[in-house]
Amino acid sequence: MLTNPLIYFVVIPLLMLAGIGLCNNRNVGAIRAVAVIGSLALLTLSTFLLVDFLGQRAAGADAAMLFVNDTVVWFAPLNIHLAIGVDGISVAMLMLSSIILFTGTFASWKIDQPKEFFLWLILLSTGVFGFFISIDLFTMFMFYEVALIPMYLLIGVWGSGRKNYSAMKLTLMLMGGSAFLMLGLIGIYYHSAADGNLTWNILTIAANDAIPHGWQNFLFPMTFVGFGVLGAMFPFHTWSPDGHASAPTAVSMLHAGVLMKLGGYGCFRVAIYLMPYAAAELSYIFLILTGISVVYGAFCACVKTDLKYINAYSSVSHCGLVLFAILMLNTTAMTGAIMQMLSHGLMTALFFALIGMIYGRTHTREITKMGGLMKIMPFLGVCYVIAGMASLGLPGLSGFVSEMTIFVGSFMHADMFHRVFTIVACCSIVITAVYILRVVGKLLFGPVYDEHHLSLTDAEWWERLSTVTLIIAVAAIGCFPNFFVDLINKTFTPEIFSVLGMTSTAL
Amino acid sequence: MDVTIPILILAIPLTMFLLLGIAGCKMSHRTAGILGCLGMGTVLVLAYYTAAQYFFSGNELFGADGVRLQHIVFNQTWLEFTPTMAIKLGFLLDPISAMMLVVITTISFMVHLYSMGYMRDHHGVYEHGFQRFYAFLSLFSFSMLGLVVATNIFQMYIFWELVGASSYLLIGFYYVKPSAVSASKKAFIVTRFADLGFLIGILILSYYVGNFDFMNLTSSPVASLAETFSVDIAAPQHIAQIFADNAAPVFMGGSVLTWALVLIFMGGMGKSAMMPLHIWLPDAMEGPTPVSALIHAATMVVAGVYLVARLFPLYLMEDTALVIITVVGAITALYAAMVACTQLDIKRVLAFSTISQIAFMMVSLGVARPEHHEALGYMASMFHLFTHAMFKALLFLCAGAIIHAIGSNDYTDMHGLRKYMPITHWTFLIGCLAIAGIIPFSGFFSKDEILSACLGYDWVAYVWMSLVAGLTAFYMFRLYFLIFWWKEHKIHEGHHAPHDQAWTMSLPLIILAAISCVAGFIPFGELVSWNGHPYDFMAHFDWSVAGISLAIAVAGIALAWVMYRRENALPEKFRNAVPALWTWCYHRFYWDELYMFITHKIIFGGICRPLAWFDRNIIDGTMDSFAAVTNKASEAIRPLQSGQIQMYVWYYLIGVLALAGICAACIL
Amino acid sequence: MESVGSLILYFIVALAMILFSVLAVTTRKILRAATYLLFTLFAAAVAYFMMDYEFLGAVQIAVYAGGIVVLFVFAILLTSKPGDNTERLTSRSRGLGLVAALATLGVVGYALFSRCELLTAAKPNMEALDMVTIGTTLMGSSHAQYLLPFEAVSVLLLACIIGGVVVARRR
Amino acid sequence: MFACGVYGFITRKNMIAMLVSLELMLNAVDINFVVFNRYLFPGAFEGMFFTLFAIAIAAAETALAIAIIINIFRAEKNIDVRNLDKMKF
Repeated sequence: MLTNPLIYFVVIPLLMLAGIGLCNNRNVGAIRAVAVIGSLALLTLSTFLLVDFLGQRAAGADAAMLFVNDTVVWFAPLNIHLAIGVDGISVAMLMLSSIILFTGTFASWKIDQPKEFFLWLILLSTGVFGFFISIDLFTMFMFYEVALIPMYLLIGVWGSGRKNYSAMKLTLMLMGGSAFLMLGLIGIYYHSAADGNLTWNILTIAANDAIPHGWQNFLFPMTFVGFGVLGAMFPFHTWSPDGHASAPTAVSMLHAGVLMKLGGYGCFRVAIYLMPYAAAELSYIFLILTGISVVYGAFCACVKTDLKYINAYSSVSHCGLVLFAILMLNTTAMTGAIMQMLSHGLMTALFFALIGMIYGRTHTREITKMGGLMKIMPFLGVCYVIAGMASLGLPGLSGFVSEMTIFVGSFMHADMFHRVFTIVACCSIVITAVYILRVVGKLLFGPVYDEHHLSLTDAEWWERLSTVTLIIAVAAIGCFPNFFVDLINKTFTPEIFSVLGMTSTAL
Repeated sequence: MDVTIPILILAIPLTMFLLLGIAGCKMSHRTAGILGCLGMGTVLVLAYYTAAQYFFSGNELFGADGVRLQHIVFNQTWLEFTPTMAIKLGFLLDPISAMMLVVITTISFMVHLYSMGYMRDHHGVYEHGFQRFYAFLSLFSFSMLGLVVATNIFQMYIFWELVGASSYLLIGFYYVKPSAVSASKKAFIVTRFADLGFLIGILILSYYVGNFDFMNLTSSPVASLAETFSVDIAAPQHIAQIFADNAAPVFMGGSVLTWALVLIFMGGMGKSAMMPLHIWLPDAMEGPTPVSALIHAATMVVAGVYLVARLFPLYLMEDTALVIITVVGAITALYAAMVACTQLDIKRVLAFSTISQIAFMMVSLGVARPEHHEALGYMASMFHLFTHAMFKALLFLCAGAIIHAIGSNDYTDMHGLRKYMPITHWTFLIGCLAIAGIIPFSGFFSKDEILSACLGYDWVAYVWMSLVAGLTAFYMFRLYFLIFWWKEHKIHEGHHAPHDQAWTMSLPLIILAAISCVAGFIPFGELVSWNGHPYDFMAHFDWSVAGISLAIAVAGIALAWVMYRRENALPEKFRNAVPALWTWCYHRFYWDELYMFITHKIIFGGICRPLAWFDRNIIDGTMDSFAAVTNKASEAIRPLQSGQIQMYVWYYLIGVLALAGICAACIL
Repeated sequence: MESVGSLILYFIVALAMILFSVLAVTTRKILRAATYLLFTLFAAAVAYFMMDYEFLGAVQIAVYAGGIVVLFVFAILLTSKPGDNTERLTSRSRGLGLVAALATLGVVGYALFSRCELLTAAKPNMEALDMVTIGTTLMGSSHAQYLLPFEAVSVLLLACIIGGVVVARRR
Repeated sequence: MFACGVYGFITRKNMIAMLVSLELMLNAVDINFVVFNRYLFPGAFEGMFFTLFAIAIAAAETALAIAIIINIFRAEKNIDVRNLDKMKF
């Protein structure tokens, strides 16, 4: 087990936890050092993983998952394993998570009570990494919960505004989702094999393909809604604006950047991957919901005046697009969905980082109370414009490629209904432009609104490092999309889509 | 063909953008300006070389048997959707892209040079953000070049978006000015809305066709030559057949192909400011004047025309689409010309004139049919695009020079400038003559061809467009007389007299004026035609059409001469004679107000706000009420835990008795 | 068949038990209640003797009558003034209590009387329990012997002593 | 006797009186155990021993309860059970 590189995605955060636990409360330097070294190690690890993964793929390893290890049994009576393995999607997600953890560390350079903060933050990321590497449903669910719980404390303690309310709401709604999810997962477990060898292992379940169609129609909504709550699917999205608005910067980054991806990833990995028949049959219900998310979130963002609310609604819109594309059940749209997850993760993290930095200076997030910040803090202003451009889908930045892949993929769907909905979803690009430019125009451009803001300073080095890293990542996806598409595409090996072949035909 | 030069043509502006954008703040203004000009100058030389190679080298890749072919210099897969469907970034050389290379690099270089003088005040101090300005100009040039050499419709869309963004950045260059900010926002959002149509059109087209390549949509490969294609009617006929076989014959009142083409044209309407999506262009004049010259007169706004021209063979398949283009173009042309007659701001007059002239090109494309003079309209449109780019850029740069000298956009502050700014005066006059269509200036030839094409299609179109041409001559000379004649220039106390500008500004004016004088004699039909077959204008030249159009132009000029040469009461009388018409024209037919109403009252007030309210109160309220219900329920059962032991005994007893009762019931 | 004397004794004991228990819960003087309880416990002890469980009867008298009731008396004397009446019961609470008691009685009675054969069964003969049997049963660890519960009860008693001391200790 | 215990436990407010009622109920149950043991299974001693242990535990429980009552009396000057709702949520 220990020779498998994947396990270190969990081991390193645990070591970081121990390291920070040993640090003195007041020794901020040591705490930061542990956090930076650890997240750097994770970043390096994920890069190595990426290279190694591509190397193995190039060498002809065409199994659905690589680095699979299924030897550790946790609880024999229920056949729960610590099963790990990755495919292209997980690799991409791990890469994303480590980048955001790395930048999030820098974004929370000056946080109060750093020891406790980093302890919870890293516990959260342990859950996230664990979730992405596990292929055992139960283990996956456990890591999922590990990722959710620290959020309550992180928002409740370090948040701002109505933090208690938001933290409670967020946790309860996500827990409500988890309840559905748990039900769905247990249902899957009990139908995981026709011959009685029940298993939690995703690969085995997919290979068995034993879940009866009637049960799929019951379990698919369970799991899809369960994960969909975290993916901010309409009408279960309302935790997101409040939660993000109250959360501290790094938590917003990690939450919107990575945690919401758990939802999309879970929908793909569990709901669609294991129950494709139900997905095909019920897709229209969820298409309507996600289609509404896409447009609705964008419209709501148009009239909000709190920066974080705007961004949270835009996340609703963008994450809605992820789920939307997943439901299209064809390779291109799903590739687009994964790209959108990467892209949205990076750019929304960038947004939240910048909002946090601006808030840290002006102490307000109301766009009506700010103006002309471009002149005062050009660096942050330029970064914000770049983030905005990425969000509204400017070619050369990540938003464009992912959205286009989604639209083209979705429009390939043979069914008229799906194509019409694709057009509806397309409309979001205009609305996105409206609210992004509205914010940029009010916040950054125009005359300086508040004389006091004139004395504010531009970004510090750690803030620059954090934002520039994210921008480079966003631009890398935007400029060289085919690299990522290849990485993801190889995941959709014929076995996965053998089932889907009957449901969707790409021209 | 060697790929180095094409790659350099695209790479140099991009590099300049990154260099000036990232490191610009570290270098001096002067260095940045010179770097920008040098970069663009290099691209100019390379583009001229490429175009010359294409048109005159006689290489069989570019033309065989006198037929000009499309040649793909390189085509790199950028984003693969499916094995057959991929966005590629490539470099397509054909008559129109080669012509556009010349146009873009010429104007762009002129603007780069001109801005060296324009973007500084009278004391020679450079404006704040000078490096940024050059960076954005380079970005724009890059995107525009990428747009015209696109090998597939998606590449075009990519650069289409990029030019939109760089236009946004340049219009909002003076970002402290609220009007500039809102103008840039408006420009971006209106064109974005149009791009939505473009995107949907692309999606529909690609859904049936299966890929995005122009070489598949409009041309077929030449058997003997690699990567070389000839435009012919067979390819679009094949596409039309695919649609006929697979798509529903009628979808909401039109065939699916018509819808796709009209939606794509909608993208063009947005960029080219056709009615009703024209409202952004007059506002876009908030940007620095060189930007207006480059983007909003010469290059970006003709992208819509270019798009239709690029897909022209496909449009030929659907007559309805072409008719729609014609009608939209004709209405826009007249509308913009009427509005231009009443505006005070000289840049706005030029903006509406641009709209009107682009509409000319659109109409010309709309009326082009191969059966009539080998689609004369297509050539005429491209020709007019070329000449218009030159003289409109010239007019804008002149206007910029005047604004720079006077410090105001309003012609009421100008008058009688001919004595003070002779170079500007003469070049402006040349520009006006060219746009009015006076022989031998370039506008005459192109406009005359457009009118011939209209006549060949339908006499209504011809009369209509001739009327617009007359109006064009009138409003341009109205502008000219009001700026340079009318009455003596009044110099305010403490101001020095306006004077001609530095050589960096004058040189571009002179060059462009020279081009405007001679460009009409370029044998354009030899170079550009819809299917590559050379076409001799002179053989088809119709003196009656030319004579009439000349007469109309002269009449327009004469009217302007009478009304505006020196101060008199005629304009006032005219205004009082048709007050309603004048007011409507002056207020641009209240389009802005209509849009304001739609966006603010309907979209924001009628959709966004209710939705946000719905979200906070209904959706969120439901979620909160779950919590509230749980809370209430627990409050309700809380008294059960009273701490009174005897109550617990009661519950216990009741429970036991109930259990006993149930058992008894079961046993019995 | 049992002797008439033992039958009469049985009825006397039973009646006394019922009477005193009723009195114990209805009297308003708390000290009297304790006394009635004492009588009830004695009656129960007599019942054990009648069933030939002499040891149990002895334990009943020693522990209950001797220990617990004394504890009660001490507690009562500590917590209330002599002559202090408890509060008068309201008719409502009395009625409710009666309902509950009767319902319980009904259930228990039903359980008993539904097995009528028990009531008429003769008392089977049984060898007298000698102390050796009781001792080995309590201390043995084989089947049906109770070393472990015995030890558990000892530990419990120890815990009670300590707990009682701790709880009652002055702070 | 058991029913009397129930009645007393429910109606009385004095804790000692309640404790008395509790003892009554316990005794009733004890007697039941013994009687059933004696009449149905004369050869076995389970009922008897159970009663034995019950007596021991009852003794312990009473002792503890009385200690608690005395403590409460000290704190409250009152042993009315209705006053004892301070420890609830």
